[in-house]
Amino acid sequence: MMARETPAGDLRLANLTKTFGAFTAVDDLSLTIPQGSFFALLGASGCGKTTTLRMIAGLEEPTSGQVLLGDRDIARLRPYKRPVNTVFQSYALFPHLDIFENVAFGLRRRGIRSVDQQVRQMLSLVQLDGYERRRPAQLSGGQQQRVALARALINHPQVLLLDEPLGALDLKLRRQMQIELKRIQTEVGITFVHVTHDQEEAMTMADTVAVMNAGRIEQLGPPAEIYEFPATAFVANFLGQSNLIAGEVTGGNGNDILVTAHGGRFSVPAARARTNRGPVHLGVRPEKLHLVAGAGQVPAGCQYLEGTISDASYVGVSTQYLLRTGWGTEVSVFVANSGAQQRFVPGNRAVAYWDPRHAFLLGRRAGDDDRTTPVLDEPVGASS
Amino acid sequence: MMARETPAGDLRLANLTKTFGAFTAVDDLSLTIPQGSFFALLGASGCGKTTTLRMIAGLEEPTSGQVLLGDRDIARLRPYKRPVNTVFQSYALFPHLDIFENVAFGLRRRGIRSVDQQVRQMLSLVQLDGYERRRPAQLSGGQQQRVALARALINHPQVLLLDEPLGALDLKLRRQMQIELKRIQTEVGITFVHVTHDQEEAMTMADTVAVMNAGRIEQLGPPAEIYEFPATAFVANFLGQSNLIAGEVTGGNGNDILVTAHGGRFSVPAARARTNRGPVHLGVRPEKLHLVAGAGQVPAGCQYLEGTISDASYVGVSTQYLLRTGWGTEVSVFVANSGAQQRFVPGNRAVAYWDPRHAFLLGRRAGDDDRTTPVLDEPVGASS
Amino acid sequence: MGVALLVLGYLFLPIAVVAALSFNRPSSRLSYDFNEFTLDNWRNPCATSDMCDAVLRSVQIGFISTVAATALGTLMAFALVRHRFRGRSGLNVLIFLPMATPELVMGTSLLALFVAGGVPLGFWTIVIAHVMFCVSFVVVTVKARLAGMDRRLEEAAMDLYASEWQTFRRITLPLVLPGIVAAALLAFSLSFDDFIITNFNSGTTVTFPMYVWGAAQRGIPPQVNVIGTAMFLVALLLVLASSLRGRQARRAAVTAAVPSPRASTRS
Amino acid sequence: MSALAHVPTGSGQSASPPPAARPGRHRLLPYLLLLPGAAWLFLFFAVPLLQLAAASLYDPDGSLSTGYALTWAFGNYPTALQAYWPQFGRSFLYAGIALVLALLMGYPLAYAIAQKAGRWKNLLLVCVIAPMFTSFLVRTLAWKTILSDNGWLVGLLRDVHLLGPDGRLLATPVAVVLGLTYNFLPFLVLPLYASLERLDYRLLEASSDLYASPLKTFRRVTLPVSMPGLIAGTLLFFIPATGDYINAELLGTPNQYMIGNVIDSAFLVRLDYPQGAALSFLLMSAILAVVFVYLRRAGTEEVL
Amino acid sequence: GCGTKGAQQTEAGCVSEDLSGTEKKLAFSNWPQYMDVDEDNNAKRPSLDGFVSKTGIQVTYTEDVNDNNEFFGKVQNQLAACQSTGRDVMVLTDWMAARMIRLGWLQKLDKAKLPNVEANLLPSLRNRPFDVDNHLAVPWQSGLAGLAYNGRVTSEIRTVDELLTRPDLKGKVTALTEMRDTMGLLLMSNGHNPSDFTANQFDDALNKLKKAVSSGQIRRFTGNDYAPDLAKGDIAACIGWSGDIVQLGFDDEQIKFVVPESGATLWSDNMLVPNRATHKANAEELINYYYDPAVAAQLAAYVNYICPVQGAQAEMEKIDPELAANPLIFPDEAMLSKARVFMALDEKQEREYETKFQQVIGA
Ligand SMILES: Nc1ncnc2c1ncn2[C@@H]1O[C@H](COP(=O)(O)OP(=O)(O)OP(=O)(O)O)[C@@H](O)[C@H]1O
Ligand SMILES: Nc1ncnc2c1ncn2[C@@H]1O[C@H](COP(=O)(O)OP(=O)(O)OP(=O)(O)O)[C@@H](O)[C@H]1O
Ligand SMILES: [Mg+2]
Ligand SMILES: [Mg+2]
Repeated sequence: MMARETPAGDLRLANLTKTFGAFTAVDDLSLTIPQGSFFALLGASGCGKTTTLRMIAGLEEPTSGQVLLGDRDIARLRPYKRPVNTVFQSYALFPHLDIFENVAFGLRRRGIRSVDQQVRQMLSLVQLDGYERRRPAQLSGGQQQRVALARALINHPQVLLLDEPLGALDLKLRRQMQIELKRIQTEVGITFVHVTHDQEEAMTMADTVAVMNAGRIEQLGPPAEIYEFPATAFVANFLGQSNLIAGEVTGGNGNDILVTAHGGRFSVPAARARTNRGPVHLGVRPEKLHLVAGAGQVPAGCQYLEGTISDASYVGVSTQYLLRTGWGTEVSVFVANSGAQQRFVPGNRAVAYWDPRHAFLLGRRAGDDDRTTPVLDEPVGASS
Repeated sequence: MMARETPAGDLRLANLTKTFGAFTAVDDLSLTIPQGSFFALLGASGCGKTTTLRMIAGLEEPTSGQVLLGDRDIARLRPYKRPVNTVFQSYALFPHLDIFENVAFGLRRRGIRSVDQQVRQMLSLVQLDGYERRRPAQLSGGQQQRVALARALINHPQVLLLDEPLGALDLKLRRQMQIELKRIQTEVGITFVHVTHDQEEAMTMADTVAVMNAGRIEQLGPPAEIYEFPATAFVANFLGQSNLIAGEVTGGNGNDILVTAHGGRFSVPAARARTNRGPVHLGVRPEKLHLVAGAGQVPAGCQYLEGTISDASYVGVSTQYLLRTGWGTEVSVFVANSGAQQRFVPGNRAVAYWDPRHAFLLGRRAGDDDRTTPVLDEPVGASS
Repeated sequence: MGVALLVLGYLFLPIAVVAALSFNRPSSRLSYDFNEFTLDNWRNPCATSDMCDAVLRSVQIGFISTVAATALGTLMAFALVRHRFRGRSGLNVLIFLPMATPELVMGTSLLALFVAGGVPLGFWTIVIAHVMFCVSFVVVTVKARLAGMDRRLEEAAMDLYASEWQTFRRITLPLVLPGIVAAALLAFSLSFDDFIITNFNSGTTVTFPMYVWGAAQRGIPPQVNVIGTAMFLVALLLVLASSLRGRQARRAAVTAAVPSPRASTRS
Repeated sequence: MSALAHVPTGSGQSASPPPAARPGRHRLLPYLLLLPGAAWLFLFFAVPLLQLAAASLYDPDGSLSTGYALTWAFGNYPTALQAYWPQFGRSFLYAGIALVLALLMGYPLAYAIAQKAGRWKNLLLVCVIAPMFTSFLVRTLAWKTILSDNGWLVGLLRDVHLLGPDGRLLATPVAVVLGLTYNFLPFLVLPLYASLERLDYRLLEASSDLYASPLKTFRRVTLPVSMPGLIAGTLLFFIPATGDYINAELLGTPNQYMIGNVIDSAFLVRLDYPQGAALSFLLMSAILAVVFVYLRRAGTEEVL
Repeated sequence: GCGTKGAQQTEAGCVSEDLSGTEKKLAFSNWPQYMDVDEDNNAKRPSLDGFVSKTGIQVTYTEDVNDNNEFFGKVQNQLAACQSTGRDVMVLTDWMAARMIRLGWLQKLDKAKLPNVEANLLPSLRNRPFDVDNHLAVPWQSGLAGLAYNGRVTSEIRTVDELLTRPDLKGKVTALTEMRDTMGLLLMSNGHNPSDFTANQFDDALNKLKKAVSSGQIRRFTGNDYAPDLAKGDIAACIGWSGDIVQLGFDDEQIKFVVPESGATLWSDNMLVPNRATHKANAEELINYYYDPAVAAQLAAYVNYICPVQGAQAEMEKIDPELAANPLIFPDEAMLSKARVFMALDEKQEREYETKFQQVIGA
């Protein structure tokens, strides 16, 4: 039925487009996912991630473009002929079958007789031993999601598509499942295409991360690279948070680019600049900012902003501060709760400093102002 | 139909129990949620969170126990008579109605004629302007979830039950929605009961967090309190991560309790100990551990472990290290990527130190060994 | 639920009369009143051998036509719900019309066709006729179920290596089954109970309704009531037995005690 | 009736259009699925019906012994209609009233079976259909016994003065409508059951959570979601009930005769084939017209 | 050619083959419960079994005649096309027999093979207008259509006019859908002769009926189903058939049959051999067998209609003297003199009268 044994080769999407009526869900998407790699797809809600996966699985016919597995164009192959399995975002468990039969489904369809052991093993992997004979309706949300996971994993396909496979699980279980997924992926050499909203998940598990926006890929690369040096303001604020300060390039001295923003003068290494002229955003990640009480405490070679603490919010691992600058915008600062740091309370004056080597420079449309990831006390309303 | 105008008072669950056949999903649950507070319910998948919410909403009849709103026992009130709305984990959008009508449903049922403005406002709040006339099946997963949210929010009930209302949203949108939720909650004074797997969400939004385990509440209190001083090993590892080192209490000197573990001697302030005798777990959170190259660099008054770095994983904001100790277990250490820290690579010898005031002491069943939240390279299998 | 029980009562009312009369020793062949209690009718249910033959024949015809009509109708329903194709509207009229056509008209015109084609009348012409008028009912019933079935489940099956046929067999069919069962029940009752069309196309074959109809001309033998009651009871017992067996099997299989789903939901 | 498939109800996926035809043999698939059934209907229904269509245009002066000539006598139609319009009206009236009654009874029943019956579902389902296994005539005779002038029911109604001392049920429109309701009720219940069985109880929960009383939940959620079944059921009930004549004959009097009785007599007693055929086609087109109006009103985007 | 050909057949145009010589078989279609059945074993039909054992001819007996019109509908296509209906003998009422004779659909019987019929057929059933030579239709049973009433519910009635006008019977009266039976009685009540009447006379009679219908005097027009209603008392009086009333009378002597003073209609059901039946000789043997008085008595004892066989009464004395004395089974001269057979109608008359009649009875 399908050549499961021969390695499939890389998964390539070539100019893949999908429109629903006048609406373009996936827009001329091209990318290559090397065989056996772990590929994470990130993007805002409704940007076309599920649609992309569905086209790879054969459940949605591309409006145009190709899906290639190795050299084979599989875009017109029936779903059951593709060595591809999916963990569906909506689970799509078979309501009339019990959990055991749900998980055994793929094996049975491939004519495998003795599925018992494999199924039990898989159920115990997702920690659902003893639930074999329940119906999906008798499970909690997270349990259902785990069944969906087991049902796809058991088939050891060449490409596994995971559409938020762990979204309904608590952190602890999610970590355990991540470990399992990673283990299976490296052991068996399956190509994973993983949609997730959990950034940490994407960062730790993926070889390559692609950030999608409105049907297109905005940036693609190893997670650390994307995080450390985002290509666009969207990526900078979508993957983690960034403080983007609106400024203008005023010159450069070979290695550094000089930027004026809100009257202050800053510099960024040329290697960390996406542009070297015109209006720019000077970006610094909140965890790269350090808080001290006064400018005097700023180490040499660092640059800084002064302001008033407007909010402090405790999130366990760290405390997130907001520093209101002289020109009214707020800057976000993360301070790890490692026990050693000084505590600030709203109203305190403070200085946030950073090492210029941790800043980055992005092009800016004239008119755009500062951008900071919003925080809890500041309503945002409808603008995205 | 219902007294929406009079304040409802606190929501109290008294000895609430729900069994499905022989299986007890919620086990003698009692708690009080003050009016207008933001209450977060955390717990492992399948521990009974959804079931609890369903009993509050009136969709599941308690096997025994009471649900009181103010002084009124509403446990036997029909769902539509309760001033309670729910954002369902499964969304439960009406497939035959378009988005607009889905959101308008509650208002219309209460006989409100001119819903137009309110609905549009709510849709723009969840960033779905222009989607009014679509059917739920034509939306992405996250968009559907936002409709479910809007559909419940628009009613401004006295109690709003949110069952993972933001689980399918990307981080950025999730933050924005969190802000909205928090704003609505404080403005209107609704009591929120919020189930979430996003710890940061629980920590930042909630006034009170309850950690559920197998149908029972394990610990309940303000988020920082629970995080800093967990009551049980389950909570310590469920909310955030903890390194729990198995040891024995060997004595105490009034203010401090002395513990011997794996040959080392440690101390913990008595105020941070849940027990003062017998087998214990000495707990330290990974972010409270600091890595240095040698014992010489450990500040005075701090305690430390020595070992070998066995894993370093980059997660953007921070890097997570694993330190393999002399006795073979691993300790997790988070180091913020603030740019100032020293980098370690696997194989390096290192010392992890902490301030005893950041440690805590929990009772331990004899026989239990160290516990660390698992990390990616270490398969865990079926044991939970 | 209360209303439902009342309605069931309404449905059973005549059956109760029939059941009572099955224990009747009628005062004369023409009387349809309760006269005297007797078990004779039940002891000797075949008033005449003809009657039992007729019942048997009706059951056979019912089964064959039900299977055939259900199969044909289900296929058509699938095509109509799942595919766009040319000639759809014409086909829909074709499916609709038999229901709107007086039975007499169908009976006579079909007879004319058989006579013109020189087809000998009998068992199989009855089957042909029954399949013909049952198909429409099956199509409409199955379509009602099929409309709005969750396509995602079929997609999931396909994704899990189930070919079109397997998807149909393992997922679609079980999910549409309540509709198909309803349609089959409808078809069987239509076939089993049909008199007019059957009468025209039966040749010298006699089915149970034909027998009853004829018997009614000269007074109904009480055994007809026995057969009526028995058919009713047999149907109930078959279902009861199968559902009890299913329950036992399920019990045996369940290791952990698992209750029935949403046992406690109210409406 | 493809309309049914596109009633904007049912669970989500139905709203999306059917997938585009796949290449190769899959384009043929619908035709393959349709072929056996359509061929059957064509051969054994449409072809004979054509013959009947011709018969409706025969010279009305023909006779059995001399034969009929096809004179395109369209006049047969107005003649027939003029002579028998009261029976036409009565057919639709009775079937309509019976339909309303049947809906009032059948919907709760179908709902209870689909949603409340649990594992007794199949048993109850068969309970609905099993009365049909006792012969039609036997059932109707049983009704005659129940409704008999000297029966307990009439006695009871007379005692509570719902019926005058000389009042009766048998041989009145009431009995005919009752008979129609009874005999076609399963046709309504079964498709309804089939579509209600699929109703996701979570939607009902969501509705009651959003302040809809059971009645409003029914009106706003249950009813629209079960629309395909409701439409199918009403059609399966209404169409045969309109053409029925046996209930009128056995439970009514000549003053209750419906169009079916007339057609019956035209074909069998009076041997006026052109008129019988014309009446049949009038009936069919009237029913189709009513059905299409109904389907449009029911909110289907596409009729046929 | 469009349209249909005439259904009329001629002896020369539609020739039937007789295979009786080689096939000892016979297909016999009759009305239900029109054949004696063994009290103890319902599967046995003594008189028919007697025929089988006597002649060795295997009879396929089918009770598939429920209604003349319906049955006509069933077989007309075949007979019109000169095809076999699969039946060798069928029993139909006289007027239907007349129609079939008119259409040329029946085979002539060989009188030489019917000595019993020649000898024993009741005189009043000989030389009927539609079969003057007695070679196409031989009565199986016959009966009277007259008045019947339930003495528990109403007082005796004697005339048709009483039935149609007496106020205490309002809404409790039924008449027969069989036009010849109902109209025969009405014609006679007007003093006309149903064996020979004019269109005007028919209209007069029909008007009388119409009045009774619109006044609500007549509740329904029925087939046989009036009998249980009469027994129950739902209807008080009706136009009915003698055989039914005899049966009802067995257990309720208050139910009585009345031959109206103006006269009753005499009808008969006849054995007919249709065209293309392939066992005519076997059929003749059967017909002849049933005209043996002993066999006829056996049959009459069960069926209770008027026995058309002379001499059966004497045989009946041996079986059941009470039945032998029943004038509704073995009518006396006085009664038979009041009985009339409805006249044979041609096709046009038949259509015209039926249409008028049907309009009055509602369809
Ligand atoms: N109808 C039912 N029949 C039997 N067991 C059930 C039923 N509904 C839920 N359960 C069981 O009850 C337990 C609690 O379910 P619940 O839905 O409350 O979990 P939860 O805490 O919401 O989990 P999750 O985070 O995965 O959604 C689960 O183990 C589940 O399997
Ligand atoms: N059947 C459809 N008809 C019309 N529009 C559709 C349909 N399915 C999806 N869309 C639209 O296409 C866009 C992409 O949908 P998709 O499901 O791929 O999003 P996604 O990236 O998976 O989002 P999420 O993270 O919320 O699941 C969405 O805006 C959605 O509204
Ligand atoms: Mg998605
Ligand atoms: Mg849940």
